[in-house]
Amino acid sequence: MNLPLAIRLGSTFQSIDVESGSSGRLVVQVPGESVVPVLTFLKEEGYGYLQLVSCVDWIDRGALQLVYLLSCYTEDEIGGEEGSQEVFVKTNVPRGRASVPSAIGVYEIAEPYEREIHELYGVHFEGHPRLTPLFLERDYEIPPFRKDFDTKQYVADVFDSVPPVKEEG
Amino acid sequence: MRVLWFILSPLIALAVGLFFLGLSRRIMARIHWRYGPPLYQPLIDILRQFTQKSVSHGRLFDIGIVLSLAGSIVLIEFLPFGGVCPMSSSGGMLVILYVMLLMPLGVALSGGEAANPNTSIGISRNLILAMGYELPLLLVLLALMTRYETISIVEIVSAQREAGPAFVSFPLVLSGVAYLLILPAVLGVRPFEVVQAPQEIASGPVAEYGGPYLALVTIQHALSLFIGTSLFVNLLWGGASNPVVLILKMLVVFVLVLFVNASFPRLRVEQAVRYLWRWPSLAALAGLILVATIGR
Amino acid sequence: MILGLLLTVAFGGALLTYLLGKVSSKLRDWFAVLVSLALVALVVSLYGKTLSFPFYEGFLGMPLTLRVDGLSWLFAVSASAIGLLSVVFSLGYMKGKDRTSFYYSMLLLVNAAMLGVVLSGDLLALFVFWEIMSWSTFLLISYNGGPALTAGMKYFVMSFVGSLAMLAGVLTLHGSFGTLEFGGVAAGMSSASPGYVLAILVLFGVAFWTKNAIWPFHAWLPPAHSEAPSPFSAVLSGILIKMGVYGFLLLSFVLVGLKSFVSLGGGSVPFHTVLSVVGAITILLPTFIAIFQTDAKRLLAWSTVAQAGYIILGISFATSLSVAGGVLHFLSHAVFKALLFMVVGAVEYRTGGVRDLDSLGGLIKRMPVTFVVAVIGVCGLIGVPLTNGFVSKWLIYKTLILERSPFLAFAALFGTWGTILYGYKFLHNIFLGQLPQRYEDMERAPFSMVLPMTILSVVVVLFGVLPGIPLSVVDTIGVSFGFESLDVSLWGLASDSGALNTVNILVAVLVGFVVVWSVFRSGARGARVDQSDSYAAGAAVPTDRYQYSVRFYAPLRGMVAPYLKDLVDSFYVRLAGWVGGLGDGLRRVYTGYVGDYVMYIVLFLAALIFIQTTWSPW
Amino acid sequence: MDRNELMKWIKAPAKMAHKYSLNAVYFCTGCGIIEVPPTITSRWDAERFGVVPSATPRHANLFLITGYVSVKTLRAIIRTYEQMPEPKYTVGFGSCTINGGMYWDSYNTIKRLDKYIPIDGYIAGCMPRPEAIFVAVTHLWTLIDKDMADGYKRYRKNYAAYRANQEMVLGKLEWPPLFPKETGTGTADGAAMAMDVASHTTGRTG
Repeated sequence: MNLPLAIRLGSTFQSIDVESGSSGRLVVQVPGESVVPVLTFLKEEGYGYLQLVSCVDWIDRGALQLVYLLSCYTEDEIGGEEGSQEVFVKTNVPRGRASVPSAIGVYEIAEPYEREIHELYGVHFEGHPRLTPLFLERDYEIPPFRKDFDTKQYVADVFDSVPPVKEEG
Repeated sequence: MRVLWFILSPLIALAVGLFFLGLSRRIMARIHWRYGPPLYQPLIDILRQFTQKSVSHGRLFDIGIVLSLAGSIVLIEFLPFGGVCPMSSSGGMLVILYVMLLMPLGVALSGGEAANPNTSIGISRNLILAMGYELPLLLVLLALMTRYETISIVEIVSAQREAGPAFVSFPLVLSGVAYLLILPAVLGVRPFEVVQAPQEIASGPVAEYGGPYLALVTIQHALSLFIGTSLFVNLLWGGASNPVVLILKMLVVFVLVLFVNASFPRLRVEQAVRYLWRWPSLAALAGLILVATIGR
Repeated sequence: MILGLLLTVAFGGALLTYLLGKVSSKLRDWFAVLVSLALVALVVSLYGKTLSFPFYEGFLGMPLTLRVDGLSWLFAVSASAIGLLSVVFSLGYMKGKDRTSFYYSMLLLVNAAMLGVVLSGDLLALFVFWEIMSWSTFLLISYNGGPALTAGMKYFVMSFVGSLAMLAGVLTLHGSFGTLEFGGVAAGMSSASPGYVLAILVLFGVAFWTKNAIWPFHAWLPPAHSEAPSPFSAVLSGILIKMGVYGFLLLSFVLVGLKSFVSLGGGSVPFHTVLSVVGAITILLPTFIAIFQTDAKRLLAWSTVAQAGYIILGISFATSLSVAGGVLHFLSHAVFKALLFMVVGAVEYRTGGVRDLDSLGGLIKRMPVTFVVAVIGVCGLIGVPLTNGFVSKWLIYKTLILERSPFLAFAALFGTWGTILYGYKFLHNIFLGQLPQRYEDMERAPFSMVLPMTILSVVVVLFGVLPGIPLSVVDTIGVSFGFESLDVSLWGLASDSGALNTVNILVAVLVGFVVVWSVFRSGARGARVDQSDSYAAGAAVPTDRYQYSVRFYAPLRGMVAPYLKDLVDSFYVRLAGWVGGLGDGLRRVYTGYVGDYVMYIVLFLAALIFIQTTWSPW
Repeated sequence: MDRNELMKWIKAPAKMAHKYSLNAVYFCTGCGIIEVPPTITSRWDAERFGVVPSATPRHANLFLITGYVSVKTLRAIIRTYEQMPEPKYTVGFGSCTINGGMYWDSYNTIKRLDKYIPIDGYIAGCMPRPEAIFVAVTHLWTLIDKDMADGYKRYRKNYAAYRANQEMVLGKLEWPPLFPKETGTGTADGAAMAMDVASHTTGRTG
């Protein structure tokens, strides 16, 4: 019996709500601690490919939203009537103490994405082998991609304070 | 008169070599459907490189490149230059073969001192490629030396003057074909430009050469173009009675090789050696066997 | 009398060194150097004399005589000179090692045995000294224990087979001619049938080829050289191998005589051409194997096998030029190979026993003198003009080409390019490239090591620039063999079909160098930078990871490696395994029950009776 | 090759040689590099002006900094610039090298490049077309003629200030100073300046 994926998901996990997003995609809202179980469930369902992990800073709601985009390339019908090729898994994390279990156990590919999010958003991923810096050369108190990071002030402090080279003599 | 040639022949060789270099850049540009630099561009490059101040990696780094250029100048003294050969009486073809290995060895020593993997990879490719074209080249030279029963290049040239160029006499036509097939490799031209590949190994052994070092390398490149073509013309096309005819013959051969340069991508080292050890070597071997058995 | 004195000094010195070692190591070291010095002086004083001196009667009723002539003088001088230099070298090398007095006495014993072999006047003395040389070499090869023991055992078994063949040869000669003295044997051999001469040649040849590590019998050399202590492998590779060459020269030109040696074998395939083909194979195969070695001493060992091919090719081609080239190449190879082994010894001494080509590099910054000496040695090995290797190879090539055998010449010439590849790999992986962090503060090689190396490198260049010096000695040897003399001039060969003139080349290279150097110095002069300021695509140079030396000729390896399996060596290993199995099978005969032994005796007696009664072949 | 060109060759051959043989470092620092391939190939052919791409900075005397410079690329640019033999010229493409351009408020790009390495000239345009590059080359010729293209001299003279600025943004550099003598005096105050800024944002050690 291949009940549509949305119903099966709803039945196996309690505190999640599933609705269909644009162009047949499924959007699954998940609480922080049950991200990994949902990902493993979807992986067994055939969504073997994690396209990306990204992060949105909802500063007014005081939350960082992590978005996992999964897709499946097998031919047979997976989800509901026309089969949803992609699934969004979203989870909200408090801005102050942002920490989520790492998805590397399920999808190896998540490693660089999580490193980048850690560097630019300051979200800590438990169980991540190396959360070392990836792009940035310098240290930042407030991770640069957060909305409360004031770039103009930072540029004034760091780059404009560098004196131009005066011509001696 | 001969003493004059001791000084004159390297200078003419340098002039001809630079002319070849400028011509090759011009012809390559024309084939690419663009104007290309003026013919005297290599001269400008050398003058610019001489006045630039670059770094040195140690005394061996300087001595190696100078030794290599001195080796090519000595080699030019051994080559007959249209009717006159400054150093004809001391060793003949064998010394030419051995001094020819002095050039890559000098660059190899100074490149090694530059302590850069690009140079080391370039040098190992240079030696492997040299071993690649050395096999057919040796077979061709041995066929010539056995055919004319001498190890002196001057006698090979004079023997060809009466009996006509070696390229057309029966057993040696195979050796001539083999030598022509490996000439791009001897000159280090495009299909076999694997040693100074700019994209892969930052121009190989010369990656660390700045100002004056680079000038010497450009001069060395010009001289080696001259040596490669003049050796081919002297050995297989009967040399020439006067320098002008020799240079014209060399020009024909060089332009022919340039078209090969323009139409082939760069090979990997093992592909180049696999090619060099297959058809050219078979032709050279057949030529040698024929010469050793029947060709008197 | 001088010969007798020489031998007593040599053998007595070896014994005394061991005893002095008990007293004080300093005294022993200087005594060893003194003895070697005395030997060199004595041998040099014998120049040009041909003496004979029966030094011991009563050995099976035959006198053991010593004899010196042009050929044996050349070998004696080079043996004693290189022996002296290696003793001086091991003063520094052996500091702090155990059993050094045993090492020094063995080294002097090997030196003495070599002099004995070379100066012996008859085949019996030759065989006696040959045996002493063999087992003392075994003791020295297995000096380091562990893998050196198996290498020594492999050497011992192969040279033992050779000695047995030689013993058989000596006995047959004694049986047929009654005397073992060279003159008598030569007289007898000239009247002997070609088949008999061929048999004698093969019998003695097996002994000399195993010692000289010619292609089918070369299996013992690479492990033996790389496991022996470096000063001794300098002697082993430089001189001790060449005792096979001396024996071969003695056999083919003195005993058998030139004319019959050349006309030997079937008309179409004369014996000496077969030998030169074997020589050519010995050049090519080991050269390619040497290219892919990663242990410095093993690379040099394979190169020794290859260079021995040149010598055999030269000698067995049997024209005046080629024999001169072969003997001269023996001399030059002895010099530059001993030099290269000493260089590896110096590097080993300073880096604490490391000789793996993959983990060294950049040592020119810490050991510049050793590098200069190594470059001269490698140039000699390759045969770059103005080194002694070039002169001897030039002679061999010229005669190979002019005597209408271009394929042998091709093998020799192509072998030279292989030599360039492994010669440059040896230099690059040890001395050039990035200096590893751990060798930052390594001091230079000690003076006791640098002195012998500089002397050898001076000899390499001197004989290259003025080849007349060694050529005149080699020419007298050629004349004593019955070849016509070469018109030797101080700086080369002034013969009609292409002369060699090294002074011209020297002048040309020097002038060219001076001109180019002045032009180069006219350009702007840059600052001297260290190895960290090198192009790394905009990044800083990582320490200890910016060196290309592992799998140095990887592209070539893919093409050539399948043909490089050492079939001969694997054959020997299988043979050893088979013999082991045979021995194991025989062991089962001894079951340990007395009853079985009684049964064997009864069966044996029954068989005897049966044969006696029913079948009498006589 | 008219008369006064010939006179120039006779009077100052070295300068002329530097003009007509510009080897450009083939190092894509920013988005402008997309304009360089058409410049050196058939349609526009920079080789007729003597401009040829070279594989290593050691062969080059022209450094084209094409477009914005991120903090990470600055480290490689400084390293490459210091490895080029003197005399060397640098040309900045577009406004990003002048004042940061459209990345003026980005946390990750360098705003005024000539605070860190000397620049001899800028080309306007985001990104300048090949014709603009040729105009720049001819302008560079006139600068060389008038001895105004002296970026490398300025770098040598004020090396202490340049080095201090570089270390202010990039933290400690892994390679020693290019002109140790000049920085002898400079390091003291350079370090002092760096300290107060460092308290605000610590420079990451390389």
